[in-house]
Amino acid sequence: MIDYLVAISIIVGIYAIFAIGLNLEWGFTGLINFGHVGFLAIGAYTTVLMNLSGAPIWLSMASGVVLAAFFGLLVGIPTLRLREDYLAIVTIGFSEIVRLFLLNEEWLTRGPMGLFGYDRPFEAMIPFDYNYFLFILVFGSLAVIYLLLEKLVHSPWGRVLKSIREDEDVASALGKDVFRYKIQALMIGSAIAGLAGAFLAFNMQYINPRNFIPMETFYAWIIVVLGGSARNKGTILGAIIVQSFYTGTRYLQDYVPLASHQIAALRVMVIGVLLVLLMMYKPQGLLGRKEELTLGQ
Amino acid sequence: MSILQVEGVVSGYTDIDILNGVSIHIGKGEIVSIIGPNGAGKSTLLKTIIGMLKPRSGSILFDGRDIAGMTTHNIVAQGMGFVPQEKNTFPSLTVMENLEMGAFLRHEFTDILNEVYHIFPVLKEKKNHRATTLSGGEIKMLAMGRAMMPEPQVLLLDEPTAGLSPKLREVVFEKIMDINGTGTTILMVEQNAKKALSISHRGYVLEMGENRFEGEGSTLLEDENVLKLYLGE
Amino acid sequence: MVQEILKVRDLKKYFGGVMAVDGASFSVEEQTIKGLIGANGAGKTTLFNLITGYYKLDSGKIFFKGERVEQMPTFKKAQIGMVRTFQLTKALSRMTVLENLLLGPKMQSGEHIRNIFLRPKMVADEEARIVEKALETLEFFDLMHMKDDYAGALSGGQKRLLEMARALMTDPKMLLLDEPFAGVNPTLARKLVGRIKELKERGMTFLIIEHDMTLITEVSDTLSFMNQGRIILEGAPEDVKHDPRVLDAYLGGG
Amino acid sequence: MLQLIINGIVLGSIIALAAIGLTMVYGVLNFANFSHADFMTFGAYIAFVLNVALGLNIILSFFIAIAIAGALGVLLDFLVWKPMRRKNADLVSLVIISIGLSIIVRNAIIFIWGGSTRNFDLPVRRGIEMLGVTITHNQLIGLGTAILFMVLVHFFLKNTKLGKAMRAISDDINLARMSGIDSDKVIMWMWFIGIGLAGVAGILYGLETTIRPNMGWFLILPMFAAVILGGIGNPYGAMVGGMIIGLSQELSMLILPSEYKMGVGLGIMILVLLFKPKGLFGGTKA
Repeated sequence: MIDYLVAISIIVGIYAIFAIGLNLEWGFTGLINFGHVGFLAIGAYTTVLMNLSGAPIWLSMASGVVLAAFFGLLVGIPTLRLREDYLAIVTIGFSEIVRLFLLNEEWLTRGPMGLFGYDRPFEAMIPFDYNYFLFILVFGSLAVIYLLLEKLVHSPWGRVLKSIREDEDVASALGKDVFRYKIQALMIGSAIAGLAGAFLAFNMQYINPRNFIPMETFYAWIIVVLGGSARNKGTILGAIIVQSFYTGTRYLQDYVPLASHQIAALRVMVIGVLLVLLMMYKPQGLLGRKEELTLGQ
Repeated sequence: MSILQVEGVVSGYTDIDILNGVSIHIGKGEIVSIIGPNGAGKSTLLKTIIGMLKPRSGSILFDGRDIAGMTTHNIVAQGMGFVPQEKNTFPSLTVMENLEMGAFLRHEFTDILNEVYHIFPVLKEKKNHRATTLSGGEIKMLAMGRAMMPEPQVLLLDEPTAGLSPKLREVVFEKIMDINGTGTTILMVEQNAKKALSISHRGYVLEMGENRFEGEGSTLLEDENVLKLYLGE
Repeated sequence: MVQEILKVRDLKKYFGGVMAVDGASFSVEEQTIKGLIGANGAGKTTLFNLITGYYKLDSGKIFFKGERVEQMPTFKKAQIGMVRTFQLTKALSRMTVLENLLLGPKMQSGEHIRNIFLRPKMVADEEARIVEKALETLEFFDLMHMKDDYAGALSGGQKRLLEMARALMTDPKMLLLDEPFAGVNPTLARKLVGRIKELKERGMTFLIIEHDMTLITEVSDTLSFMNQGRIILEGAPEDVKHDPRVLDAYLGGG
Repeated sequence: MLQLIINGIVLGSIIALAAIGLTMVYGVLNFANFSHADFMTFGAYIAFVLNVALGLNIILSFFIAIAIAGALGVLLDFLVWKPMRRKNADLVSLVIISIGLSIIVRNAIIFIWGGSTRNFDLPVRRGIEMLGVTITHNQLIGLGTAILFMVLVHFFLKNTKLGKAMRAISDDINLARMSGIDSDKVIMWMWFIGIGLAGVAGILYGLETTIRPNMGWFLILPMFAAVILGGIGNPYGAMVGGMIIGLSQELSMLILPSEYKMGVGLGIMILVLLFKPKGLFGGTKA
């Protein structure tokens, strides 16, 4: 039972890390990144590929994080000066191209067959069930990221991000280089997604392009919106709720007369319905303040 | 009897009241001008009458019916027309299509179309041109023509001469009189107060969202207080 | 000796064939207050947008402190001391009133990620100074009691004050105010006039669009009158006000 | 080469047809509707059910399916978009809601019909060969139908009162209201026609290829590329844009592996955004 809880918690932790990066971009800065999963994929594949080609696992992870941030920069440069919804279209396209690349460049990624047989940090040195160590590693990282982000968003730097979310004309009238801050937010958010990707690879021990479909991005969105955007605590809460829902409904097919593909579709549909209803009736999420809603309309 | 009667209207944008209880009335067939310094709430008054802004209190009686709070297209259907100061034509539509849109609620509009062409011959000449290709003066004509198409009982004009050269202003004022000549009641907001009042039957002066003065056009302009209002002495 | 802090030469801007600003030229001398008046649609706000870089100009030159700035992005102009407020107030709604003000000061060390982690003491000390200054400013603008409220919850007049307070927090060399008194109650408006004059004495320059003739006359050293996209008259407020051309434009030449 | 051009024109005409509704919604309601392409899929499945499961004639199935797709568009306007308009919702909320709808529609299709690919019940006929290129029978039908519908759209926008009102609303919704146009009603029709056309495109695409749950989703990016290329809110621009995207995607196969076709549309879109943000033919929104 404990083993099972640990296994589930690791997934919660990975999604929380993945989504907390998005919260920096969307919740605090107002960037609509619909391609977050692309950075997750870059993090995962870079870590694995580096390691398989002989690099130590820590260096591999670091490369994954750095490369994800670099692609954040690459995507941001042409799009962050444009209207906010264009970023949504371009990022979703970007993440699909990443996925197509992983699927088709078999010389590098073995395509749909995926990759396995790579190291996990300290795996040889852990005398007990590795999952316990991974649990500590993931939640330790989540805690560190959470604290760093809290420090950042409550600093003058975070204040500028929020002002950009509210009205970037004001930010520039006050002398803030809006573009630079947006790029920074996107790069940091992408780096965090990259780290989540590395953990995802460690947890699954086998990665393939099917792990990185666009729907993964929207799991992060529902987590952020459900918890309350610009609330890092809310994001963690959102990750717990969404994962509980997934776990809780996993054994549904034992009780309802539906085929497994139907149950899978139903579960995703619930996520979609939840997203629509939240945006329509409770856009502040669970931990957001109600009075925010009526403002500025 | 007044065709349009505004009583104690309070209105404005989300967090600011611009009108703090304005009352005006317009008789059938009149030309009435509303003048006043910038920011007095003149345009807000027109937007409230046409239903783009919902009055917070007060009543607007149009031909005896209270139209306060109705949707814009319903108020237009009741017989009110409006020419905004800006954004008053459909740029990608042709002149003819603009006029047709004006007559959206009508089935038959040949007669009124001919009348509009008669008052504004330039529109007939350019009927197949897209509105974006018109000059500033022609756009004003088209805007007025579009608003005439439903044959409204009352036509509201928001700064009809703003941004026009003195010569064109004259033309526009003449056209306004022509439109009035067809039996249409006119309520206009104008910065060009002297000229506007000179062609009006009556006028109102607004200041800070309230009525200040009211009277016949010619007498208002000779009023010392009106001048002071404008120049803040 | 008097220095021109802002010099605008032959500025032009068209919107789809319609001339909004048609060759406007004027200068503002350092440590003065210039009022900009004119009818609706005369091009005043467009002129502000051109000077501060929100619109690209079609032709003309802008000098700020002797330097050509027409190509300079808005945020850089703000950094060298040219700061504006907006006609339609732009409160940062989902930030508190205090946060709005704290945003003002330029070049805060805490706006750089590395300082936050490497020099926390410096950032904290600076923040403390900024908070202190912000509280003083809030006190003056009668907004102290709302400091922890969301800015979106303020009334229209209060938002205007907030915006001016926030702009002052940047320590600007020159402040461009777009209708700063609209919606502000008369007592406070008088107080603002006093404050603006005081700031001028301390070296600040102002360019103010305003339609309340009494207040603008009271506060300005010189008035510029704009009509149909051009500055057609400049001078002492009393002279400008009584010029027949101004009277004509406001009441119509007939 | 010539074969690629033919394929490109066929694909382009399908994208063009679907992009008309997308651009109209973008222009009038001012948000990027990510669920639009899933209604293509929806239309194709309805036609499939009518044609294969119920055994109706393909042409009859086609028209009923379009009507049902259009009606679903109207229903969603009533349930979702209209209440959001009343609230003056910001465009970001609308975009996120559209993602939610896209997820719902796609998975509802999987729920009902499963994830496997389907085909219409049509007799297989030999393609026509000319100048060394083959045009399949289905391609011919697809192209013909798409062109027919585009001509109908043109006729509708130019010559009917409702069509002109749609263009008017796209230009300036406030002025339209001041002209006595009931904007909610026209917008309702716009959803009917826009989603209906997406349904047409979906059926044709299903005819061309196969029917599968994510067939539409994979076309959403080329559709956005077409919309942005043609200028947001400009239905004619969307038609031309769709053709350009379809052609360049197919022709890209001369130099790129076919798997990256989708990236071509994205690349063109980014270039347009950077250098001509109003699109090639000007739209109603910047």
